[in-house]
Amino acid sequence: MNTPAPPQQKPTTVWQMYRSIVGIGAFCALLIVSVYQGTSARIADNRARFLSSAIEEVLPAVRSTVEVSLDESGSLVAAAEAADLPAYLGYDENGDLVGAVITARGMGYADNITVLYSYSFELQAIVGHKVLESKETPGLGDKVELEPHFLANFEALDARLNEDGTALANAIVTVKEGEKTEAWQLDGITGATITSDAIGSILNQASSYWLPALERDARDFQPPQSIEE
Amino acid sequence: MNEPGYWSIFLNAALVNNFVLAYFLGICPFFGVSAKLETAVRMSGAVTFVMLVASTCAFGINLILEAINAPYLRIISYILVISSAVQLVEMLLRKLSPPTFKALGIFLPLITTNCAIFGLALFQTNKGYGFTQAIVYALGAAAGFALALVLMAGVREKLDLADVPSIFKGTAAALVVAGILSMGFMGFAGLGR
Amino acid sequence: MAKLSKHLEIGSSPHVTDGASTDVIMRNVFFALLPVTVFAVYAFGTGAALVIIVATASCVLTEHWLCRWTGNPSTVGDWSIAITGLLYGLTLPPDLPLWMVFIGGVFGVGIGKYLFGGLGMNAFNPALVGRAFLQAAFPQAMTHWQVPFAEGRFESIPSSVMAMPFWEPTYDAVTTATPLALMKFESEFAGGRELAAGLTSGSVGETCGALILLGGLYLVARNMMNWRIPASIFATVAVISWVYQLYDPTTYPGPVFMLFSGGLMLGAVFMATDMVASPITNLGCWLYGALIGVLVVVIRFWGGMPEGVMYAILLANAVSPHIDNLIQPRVFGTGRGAA
Amino acid sequence: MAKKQVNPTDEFIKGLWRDNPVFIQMLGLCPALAVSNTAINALAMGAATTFVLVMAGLSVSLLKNFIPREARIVSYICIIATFVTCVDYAIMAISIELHRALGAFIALIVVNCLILGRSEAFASKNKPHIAVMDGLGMGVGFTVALLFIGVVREVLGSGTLFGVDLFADGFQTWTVMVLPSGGFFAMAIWLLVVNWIRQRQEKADKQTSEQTGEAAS
Amino acid sequence: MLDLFRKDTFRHGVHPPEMKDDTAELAIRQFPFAPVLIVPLSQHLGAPAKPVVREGQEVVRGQTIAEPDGFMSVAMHAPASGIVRRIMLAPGIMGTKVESIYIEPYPASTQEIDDGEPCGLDASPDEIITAIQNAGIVGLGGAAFPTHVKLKPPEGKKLDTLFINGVECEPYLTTDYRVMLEQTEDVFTGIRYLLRATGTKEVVIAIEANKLDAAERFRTMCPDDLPVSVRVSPVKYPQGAEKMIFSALMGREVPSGGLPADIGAICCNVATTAEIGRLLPRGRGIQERVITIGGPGVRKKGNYRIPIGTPVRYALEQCDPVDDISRVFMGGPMMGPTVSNLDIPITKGTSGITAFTTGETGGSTGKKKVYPCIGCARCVEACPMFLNPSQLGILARNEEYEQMAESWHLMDCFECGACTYVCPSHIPLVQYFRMSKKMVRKLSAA
Repeated sequence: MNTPAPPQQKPTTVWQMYRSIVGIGAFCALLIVSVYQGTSARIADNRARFLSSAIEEVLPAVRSTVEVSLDESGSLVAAAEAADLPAYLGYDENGDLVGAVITARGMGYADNITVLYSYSFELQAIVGHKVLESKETPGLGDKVELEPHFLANFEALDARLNEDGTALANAIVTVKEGEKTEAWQLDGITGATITSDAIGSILNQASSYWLPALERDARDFQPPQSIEE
Repeated sequence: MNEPGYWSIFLNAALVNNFVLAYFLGICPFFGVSAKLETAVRMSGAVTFVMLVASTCAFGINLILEAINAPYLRIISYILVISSAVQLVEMLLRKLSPPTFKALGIFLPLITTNCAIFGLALFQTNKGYGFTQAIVYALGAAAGFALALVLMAGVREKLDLADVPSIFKGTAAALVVAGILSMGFMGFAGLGR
Repeated sequence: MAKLSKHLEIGSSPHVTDGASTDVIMRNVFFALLPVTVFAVYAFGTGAALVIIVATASCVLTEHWLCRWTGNPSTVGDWSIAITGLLYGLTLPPDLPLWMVFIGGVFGVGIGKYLFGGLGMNAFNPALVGRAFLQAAFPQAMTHWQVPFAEGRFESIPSSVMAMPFWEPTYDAVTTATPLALMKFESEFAGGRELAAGLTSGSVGETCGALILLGGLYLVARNMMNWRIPASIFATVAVISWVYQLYDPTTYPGPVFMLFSGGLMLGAVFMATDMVASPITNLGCWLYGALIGVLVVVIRFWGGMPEGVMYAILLANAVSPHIDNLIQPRVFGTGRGAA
Repeated sequence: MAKKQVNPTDEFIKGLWRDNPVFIQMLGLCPALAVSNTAINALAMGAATTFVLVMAGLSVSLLKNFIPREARIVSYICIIATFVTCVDYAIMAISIELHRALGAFIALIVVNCLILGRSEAFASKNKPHIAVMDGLGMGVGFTVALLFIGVVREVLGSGTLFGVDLFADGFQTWTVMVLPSGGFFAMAIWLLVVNWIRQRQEKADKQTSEQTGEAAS
Repeated sequence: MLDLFRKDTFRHGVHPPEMKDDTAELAIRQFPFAPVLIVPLSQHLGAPAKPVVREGQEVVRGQTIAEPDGFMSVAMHAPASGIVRRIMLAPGIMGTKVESIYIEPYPASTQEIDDGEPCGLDASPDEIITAIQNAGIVGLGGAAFPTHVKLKPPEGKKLDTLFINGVECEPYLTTDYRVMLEQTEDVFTGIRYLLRATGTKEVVIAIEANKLDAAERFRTMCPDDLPVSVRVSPVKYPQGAEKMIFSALMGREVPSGGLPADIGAICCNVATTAEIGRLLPRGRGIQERVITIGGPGVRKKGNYRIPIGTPVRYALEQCDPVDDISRVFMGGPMMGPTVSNLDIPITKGTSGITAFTTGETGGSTGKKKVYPCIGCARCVEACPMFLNPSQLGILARNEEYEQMAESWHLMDCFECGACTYVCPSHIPLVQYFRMSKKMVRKLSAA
């Protein structure tokens, strides 16, 4: 009703096309790049804060971390670039190694679960975990973060290596609720069996990958200069 | 560490985390064309096709973007490249196979800038899938989309003939059916392990 | 003659019917469920009785009220809603809080039946819609099982049943695991006799396979149920599980266990056969049953849930319109019949 | 009836109810369902979408004489994608947690048919200040709709509102509400309410028009 | 081997109570003349006949009073000697008015009949066919399709089997049964005429298992030179439909939308055959027919040879109707159309008059509460045409007529009513289909 009659369409010249596309492209590029530049510092800051708060949750003693990775021969090196599932060595305020923080992922009930967990060199045990990402059924699957008796598993979940230090001495497994008999067993959650099982197998898998190298190399590991504060 | 197998990727995308019923992606065409079975089937074909194109494009662009270290260009380049690739394919299709174009063509403009397609591109990048994995993922997503669409169409065709209360006609009915289907799909949880 | 001068009725042929009536069929289905109900109350006590009563009442009242509210005559009289209510009650755990029972009933009937246009048009089985909603909404409460034949089950009401609306229930009864959960997570298989006789734990009405079968046989004998659907489900489930058992008997249970555990019996006999949501042709029914069977086995063996019957039937309900479209009776004088 | 003059306030108001993007036009359902599991997410998503709507509307309206008709769609997509990228980074700069919660759906604003639709149908034909008001109205309407859904889902699904515990301990949460199916149901129930109100309005309108008609005759 | 298990019947169908015991043993009796006889000019499918008498003209019983108007038409004969009072529109069974000849019989009108030109068995097929047309013979089973039209198959179709339909599957009706018992010879004569007219080589007499003595009678009395076999089918409705007979006894189905001639078959009602055998040698036309007047609404039930044109009211009055008579229909209860006006005449297609009382119809379709379709599939199990009445019913309610015809074979329905009979929800399915078929015809004509 209130739209005016369509104006006479003038044929668009090539120049107009170029002008508009290049113009808009330039405008967009300018905007994106400036926003990226303007926010990148804060984003990096945010990320670091997020990571350190997560690490603090699983390994409170840590004051600084360094990201590490395994090279082709399986020995510990400083990470060259940000990994999808990074692992960190954690140092206390004196710069002494207190533990490692490992990100691990595995299939849960509905989708991947990503967890961050901490390993204490002193206890040779897993001492904390935090679920970073999960699509588990709320109310059931998220019990692995809330259920006290499940969290009690992480006072010291035995993750000792075997004698030659190549593998875990005892595989970490989840058992039925109330049937935990050994230190390397996870006391499961009735009603969230799959999720608690998944946590067990994720820990087991990631530990088998990281722990031999960590135990062997971490103590002698020379952190590169730039230790994140 | 543990790379998911192809079968697991497929099942996850198709059933467990169905694009429509679990991620709400592609809801607009889902409600728009699910009223009749025939259009639903043809739409599914078109979506499968575009998803494959988009998956391939996204994989390629991501390689380039990582090479030049410009993640901030991801959104704009994905959307531009995917929509132009689909248009190119559309033109090719019109030239090479007019019958296919006739069957699928009218749906192509509808889905070039569709959240299911774009979401697929983003998710496969976020999950860090390789090329074959990305293709399997696209196939799974398309199969899931088609399944949801076709199931929906059957129920809605039946609903068309029912004495549905007037406030329930149209999208409200479609939403409820989608909700019930979504509950049904919860049964598949845990399959893609 | 005077007697021929009065007005005659007009009505087109046929002027006779065989006397069958929908409400009679529905009433019979209801009666066929009664033995199962009585056994359920006997096995699980007052809690189960309250759950069943509230479930039935919530469904019936919801339908009645919705009809009234929209100014239509109440359709409670056709008995279909009573079946829905009773079936719904039979699929719930015996110590489910009554307020949850009520909410599921209202949801199942309101959303799953009424909005679809009432009896005859509900694409999904309303009892299962209600149950699926509860399963999704209150997963803990819906997977909380009571020991059957517990001491003193008639003397007291389980505290969880009387939980305050919207508040988490507290449980006082001893909990146990269903045979399916034991199968899934412990690889323990209950014996066939135990399962058939209803000595195991589970939903209120799903435990006693023998009585369910009896009810089913009664309905089949009275031609009030399509026997092909349960037959097809049983056959599919039995064959697949038998093959897998041969392959790996420690992980996969055998056919007897699969048939009599969980809600398979109740689902196959009373829910999959819901005439409205199942296909109309016999071949269609075979296919529909096979689909349910396959889905049940897939979900039970490889899915995350121990039980899959509910999901299998809901999904098959959604497929049923397609089966009806694809599998049509071959019209006389067409196809191979045409000379 | 026919108002020739376009009033910016009207353009703002119509997005709230008469042309509500979610409940009436059924646009942007994907984010409306996906990120409405908590009120905070709904609000953030609504704000982000509103921002993009307004900025895209403004830009398109300003550039409408500069953009030739043939390059229209691609230019619009380009502009929208730019602003979405900006929002994406802005949210990351504000809070990583929020960015995690919204996930890919921030990026998916770019394919929200609402934005392209408004740009093409409205902004490209109207003056900047009116386009901004329209974008703002649509955006606020979208946000309000998301918030409605989000509040229901959060209160029932988590027992909280904007992250604040509403009930005493022991409230039984309705898990289904934070699941996908709960999204469908919550939206469907709001839609039923909206349809019901609209039908009553129509009936009332008809009655009043009949009455006035009778009075006139 | 399979033949051992093959029953001579069709698939699906229903088993309504037969209700034939009241009249089955009652021999055919002559019915008196009504004070006025109304002979409609269109008692058959096709073009109405052309009257050849004037108002006020005197006619003799058996005299031709109307001539066929074209091939799809048959002649009419005076049912009684008397005076043509009127030629005007009279109410017909379908509620529409049809041109009719009102004849007032002389009080002293005898049963004497005016014989015409006889047609012998030595006549050529075409002569026999013309004679049948001029004798006014139509299908007496109820459809009233002109018999001579059936005998002339379309070019290129060859007929090889002649079926004589003595199934009479409608409850209450016993006319065909009585005709078979009492006019056995006429039936054989009729068969000879039909064989000569059509050139078929084989004759099958189809009978249901509740009329075994008729079958026995045919078997024993059959002349040796006739290629007749008598086949007995189990009792089932609608066995009497010709498509069902072919499928039951030949194992062949008439193609959808096709003719019996497409499978080389032709079917004639046994009463029609008997009339051919009775009338042709004497050169007469149909001026009366055998009907069953029965049902709980009348006390003097029986099988009567009744003059065409007798008003239903007169017929009922003669049979002592009961007080609470509530519904009267022509033919049997499965397919018989209701009589809304008792002044309509009995025509050639009327195989019976059945009267129901309130006790009967109170429990009948019209009064019962209609429930929604619950998809119980009983109608699918009943439909002899293998249609899906459930789906068709839902579509009919939504007025999706085109979809019904195109995707769900609505036009194949021959309205046997089996679906309505079994429907537990009391949905008037066949009633819907009749209406829908009309709508489809209207739509396709438009």
